[in-house]
Amino acid sequence: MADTLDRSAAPAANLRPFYQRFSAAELKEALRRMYLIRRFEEGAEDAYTRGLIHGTMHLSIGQEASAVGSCMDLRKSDYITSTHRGHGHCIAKGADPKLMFAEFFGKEEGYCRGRGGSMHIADVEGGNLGANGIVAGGIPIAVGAALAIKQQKRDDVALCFFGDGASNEGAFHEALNMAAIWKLPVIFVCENNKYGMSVSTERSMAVAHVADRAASYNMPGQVVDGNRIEDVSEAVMAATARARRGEGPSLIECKTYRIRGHSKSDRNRYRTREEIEEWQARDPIGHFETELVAHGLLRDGEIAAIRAAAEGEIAEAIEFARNGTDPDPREGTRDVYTTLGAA
Amino acid sequence: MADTLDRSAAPAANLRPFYQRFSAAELKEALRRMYLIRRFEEGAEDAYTRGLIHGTMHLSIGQEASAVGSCMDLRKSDYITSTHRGHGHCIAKGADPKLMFAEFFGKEEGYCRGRGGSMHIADVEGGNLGANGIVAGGIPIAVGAALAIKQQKRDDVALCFFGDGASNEGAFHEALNMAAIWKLPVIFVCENNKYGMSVSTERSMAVAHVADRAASYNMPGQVVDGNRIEDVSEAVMAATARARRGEGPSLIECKTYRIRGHSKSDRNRYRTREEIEEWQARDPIGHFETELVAHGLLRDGEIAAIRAAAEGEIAEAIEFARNGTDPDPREGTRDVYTTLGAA
Amino acid sequence: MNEMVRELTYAQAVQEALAQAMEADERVFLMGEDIGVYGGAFQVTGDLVHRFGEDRVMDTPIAELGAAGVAVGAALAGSRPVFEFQFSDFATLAMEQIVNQAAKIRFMLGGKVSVPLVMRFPAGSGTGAAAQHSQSLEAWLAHVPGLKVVQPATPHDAKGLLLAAIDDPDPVMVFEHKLLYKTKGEVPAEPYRVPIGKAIVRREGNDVTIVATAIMVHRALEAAETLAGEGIAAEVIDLRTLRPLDKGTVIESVKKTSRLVCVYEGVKTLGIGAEISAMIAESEAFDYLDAPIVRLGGVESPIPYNPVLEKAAVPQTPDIIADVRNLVKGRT
Amino acid sequence: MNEMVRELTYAQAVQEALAQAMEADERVFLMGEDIGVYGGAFQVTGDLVHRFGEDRVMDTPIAELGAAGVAVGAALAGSRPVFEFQFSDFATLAMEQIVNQAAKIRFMLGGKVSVPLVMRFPAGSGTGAAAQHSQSLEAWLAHVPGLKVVQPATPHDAKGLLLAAIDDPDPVMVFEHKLLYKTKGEVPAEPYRVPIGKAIVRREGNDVTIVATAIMVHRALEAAETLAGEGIAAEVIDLRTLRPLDKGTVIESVKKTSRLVCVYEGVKTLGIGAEISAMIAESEAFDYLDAPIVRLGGVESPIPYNPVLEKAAVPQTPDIIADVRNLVKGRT
Ligand SMILES: Cc1ncc(C[n+]2csc(CCOP(=O)(O)OP(=O)(O)O)c2C)c(N)n1
Ligand SMILES: Cc1ncc(C[n+]2csc(CCOP(=O)(O)OP(=O)(O)O)c2C)c(N)n1
Ligand SMILES: [Mg+2]
Ligand SMILES: [Mg+2]
Repeated sequence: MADTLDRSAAPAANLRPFYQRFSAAELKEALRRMYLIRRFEEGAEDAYTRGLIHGTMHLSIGQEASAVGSCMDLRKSDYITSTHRGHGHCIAKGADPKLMFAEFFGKEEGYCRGRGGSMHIADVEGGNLGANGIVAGGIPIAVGAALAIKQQKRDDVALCFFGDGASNEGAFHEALNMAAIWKLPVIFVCENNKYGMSVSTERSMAVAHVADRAASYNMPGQVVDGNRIEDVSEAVMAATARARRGEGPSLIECKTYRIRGHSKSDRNRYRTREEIEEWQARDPIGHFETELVAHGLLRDGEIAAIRAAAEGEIAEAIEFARNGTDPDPREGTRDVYTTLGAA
Repeated sequence: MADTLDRSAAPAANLRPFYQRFSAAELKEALRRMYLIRRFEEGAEDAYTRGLIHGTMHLSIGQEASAVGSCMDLRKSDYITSTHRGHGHCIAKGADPKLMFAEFFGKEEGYCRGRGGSMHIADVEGGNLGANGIVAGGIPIAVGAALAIKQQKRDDVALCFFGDGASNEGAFHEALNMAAIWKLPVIFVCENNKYGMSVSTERSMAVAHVADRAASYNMPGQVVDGNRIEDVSEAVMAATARARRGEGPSLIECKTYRIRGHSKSDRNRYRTREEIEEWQARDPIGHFETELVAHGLLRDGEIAAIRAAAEGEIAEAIEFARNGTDPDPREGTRDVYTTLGAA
Repeated sequence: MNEMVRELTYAQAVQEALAQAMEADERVFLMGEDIGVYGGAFQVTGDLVHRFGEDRVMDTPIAELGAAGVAVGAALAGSRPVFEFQFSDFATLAMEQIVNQAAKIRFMLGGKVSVPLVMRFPAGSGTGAAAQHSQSLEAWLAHVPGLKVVQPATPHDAKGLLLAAIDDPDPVMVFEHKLLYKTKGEVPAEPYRVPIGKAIVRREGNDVTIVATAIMVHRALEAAETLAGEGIAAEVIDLRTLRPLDKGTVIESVKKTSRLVCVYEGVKTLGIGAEISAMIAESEAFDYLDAPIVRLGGVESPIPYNPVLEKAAVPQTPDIIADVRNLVKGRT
Repeated sequence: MNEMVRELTYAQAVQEALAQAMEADERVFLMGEDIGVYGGAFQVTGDLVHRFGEDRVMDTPIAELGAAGVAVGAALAGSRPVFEFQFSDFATLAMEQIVNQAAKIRFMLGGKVSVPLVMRFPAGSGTGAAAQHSQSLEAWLAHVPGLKVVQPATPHDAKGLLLAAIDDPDPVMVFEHKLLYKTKGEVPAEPYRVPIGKAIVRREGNDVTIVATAIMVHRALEAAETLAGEGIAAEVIDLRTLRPLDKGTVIESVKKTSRLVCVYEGVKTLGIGAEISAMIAESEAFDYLDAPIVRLGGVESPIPYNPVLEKAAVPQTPDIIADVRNLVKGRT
């Protein structure tokens, strides 16, 4: 999104790179997107609870900083690959919540014309190659996109979101190894929210940090506070620059937390209320607001306005989606193939 | 094999653990097995070249020290899992070359009644759960055997052989992670012979040592000279002791070299004659003989005798195999299932 | 049978089989993702972890290939793993261990070992989980010698086939339909076995044979009920085991009815109905056929998210009624 | 056609197609294990790395799942990968990416993207490489909507179908039989396409239709020659594409001959012959059938190592002759 925003504000000295790199307008846009994600998830949850949406969904409330922070420095022509918990990534990369909600509602106007739903939302035009229902399924795909970038001599990058649980899949290992040996422009962003469904990282891996595994591929591995957008963004900026210079991949681990259950069937038996509350107190949106206010970039009144705008946009998106067009049942098998005459 | 041999020789002071742990008889038996492997491979090669054996085979000439060194401290009730390049492992674990050759010749007397051939030789009675045609296929199986050992409260171990190339497979990553989190009694022995078929480790991975990857699982990782049996054996002894104490898995990387081509179709285009000769000069058998002589454990004349005995045993094994029983063609689908009445 | 019989859901029946097997044999243990405190994605393992402990109800990392291999290795070394895939779709990650290892080790080793491994696959569409969480891949595994494949349609069979699978010395793949988990039926309290390899006639009739699997058994029975009102007597066979196939039961029925409709949820092309049809077309029943053999399978498409499209993608009761009616009335 | 036509081996024909596709379109590149300096396990890529460089003839690490995913990602991002599995058996490691991703992405994304990916699978038995290196798994992939599956039997088709596959915007799976690599046939020098989805009648006859795939086409032709001497005129159809199936060609032939034998190397149960048989049994050709439909497929067992057992595990020419003779003479 960076390239579409106001860059006029001169970088102030002594500021950390995050505040040098982004203008006030860009920073406010980032905050707006975090709100948009939060409201999007709440709206989705509400629609689901009221039976308006079927299937399942995985909400990213509490993880807004890693999504937005990771995408702030990306161009439209850069790719991301996303996960089952992908709404935030999609919005962070610039998608239109209207078309996202239309997808949830299974409408023709949706990003996938109602065929994909929550777990497959993609915005290919905007550089989002798609959420993925298969844990770690998107990791090798991101590496492949990076390979294509290199083959086409572009200076774009592919940024790959995945969870802590995904880092135990073989695909993680194979993909990071290939990215490393071929020095591909890919940034691996692990959103470590402490659990893969019900299994904590303590129980699913023997190391403290997913980033420790970067060493197996001779790749820089860095742990950041995933609830602090400035920390996430700076790590990604460095990794992106490295990737664009042709120096290869990086692994960034964002320590964060999912506030909601894994999906709608979760009874939260594997964690304590205290733990959830502790993390709620470290809300990434609240943190960013405090930062912006402290830097004199945001006045108190503006917060309410940004928040209200996000709420309005989501309400509108839901309305748009509800009024969308239902697919024609006779068209179920359209688009299985590109060329006609096939099975 | 250790538990079947003479232990009477008292451990001499100031000797490295290898010479303290094993008696002269045991050490000579180890040398004998190395010769047996060498001659076995040469005999197999010869039989193949003369058209007596069909299919393909992967010879381990030059890798005898890692095979024998790894198995010297194992009991019969300990398991190994092996690879496509598994003849050496099989002999090292105590298999009978007659039944191995019978398998190559596709005979009923063979370890697999002629159904498996070179890539599937197993000696389940002797604790060898089998070679494997799938690269890295045996790694999770070894972890599973170790899990069963733990469940059954035995103090056995599972030792898992695999190659450098196999360490790039997802199965390696997944299996080592599970072994680590469950603290299973398994020893991962990587025989790094510099190539996975034609692809050098420099081209297939970005780290110098497969052992470096142990860190991803918080597991000890150690590099040893795989052509020095005493180095291999000591590392495995330590890992085995650790495993029997319930302290979990270890990864040992044996740096070695395969002198022959990958399989019979290899034209050696990916390496130089010089490289091969360099490694031939570091022959593991020659090295062990020199060691044994230097330690006064072997007289010059004995070498020739051990060698001749190995040659005799292999010649006999081939003869045995050639005279074996051909399977009845009508019995092809026997043993697909254990219970009758099945498909 | 004079044992105690209660109504249980299909999921409860599976859970009861797991519990009874673990009680009876300490070698039996469960592995899978989130089968412990979470109770399983479909709450099949439920509270078993509290009864049997974490060592016998093992949560694995998200690593299907490796975990399947661990199960194979444990089975070879004397344990009796029962492995849960969270969704059958994730079997795609473990085909190496299932097909190259579990199915073939006994044969490759000349019969010197067995691989007593059970795998459970929650399968099928209808939950709105879209293309990667709704597949019916049982035909793949039924194509593989060395595996046995069962697909229970009722709580009774869910328990009895699973207990038979756990007893079995060979790898048995159990396909459970997600939409059936909450359906209820009578289940004896005592442990019992439903034999692997035996189909069952769920309803008798003389006009047409419907061979169905899993949830399609219920839709076929519903259809048969309606058709009976139109004077068409359909015989409904619940296949129950896909490998080895109970050819005799199907052949006998077709010899009686002269007409065959196969109903299954998997993709029509090369789904289990292809095998049933071909098996009949090459059998002695061929001479008895009065009409083409009809297959009603899943459409040739991934499962769509939109609920209307999703439903249209697999056979529903009215589709069965229409096809059977056409077959019986349309021609003779 | 008046182009230059030479004798090439099947492997050379594949190689020529790869070279011509890479020459014509710089987006095309090859990925696989040991396809570079080694030239491929079956020497199919041969010296291409010297002609096109390591960036376009890429050796991958031994990591089938990840590498397949890399190919999918590259295809999504505008490149044209042609992926070689070293043995088709190793597809078991990559089914996730092939089936959940490559086959479904276009559909799941509502038709907004295509996945122009080609995968090549050296398949089949006969090389003494035993159970994990000899499988014929093409029926699995033919069961998957979103994939196209071809299986060329001649050098001519190996080149033409591969070029058509590389042109195709959708994922195309190409099964090549290992025993065919060294067989020779006429191949035009210019690039040409053999259409995906079209079977071909290799020999005409009125008494029986033999539908065969891959190496079985040659065995069927041999059998037909012998049978001709006995007065049985067999029509031999080379299926060439397994998905989408060319139903018309097979139906027309069966309507003419009234008898059908399907010959294929994959395991008989749920192999491609099951689909051919079921397709005919539900088609208008049913009414023309004078005899049961015979399937001659691989035995219900893994492929054994012993060469005599190995040969006995898949159909050989005498088996075809015997089955056809029985069918035609045994009954009417
Ligand atoms: C291959 C595969 N295995 C299992 C699942 C079921 N599943 C969906 S999300 C999930 C947990 C993923 O954990 P993590 O990667 O940490 O992501 P998070 O949900 O925490 O964002 C699981 C087990 C799946 N979708 N795909
Ligand atoms: C899954 C799988 N991929 C590829 C192959 C083909 N193959 C057999 S051995 C081999 C090389 C293995 O390299 P490494 O693990 O280093 O063992 P080495 O041959 O050097 O002993 C390859 C690629 C295979 N058998 N299995
Ligand atoms: Mg997580
Ligand atoms: Mg190697």
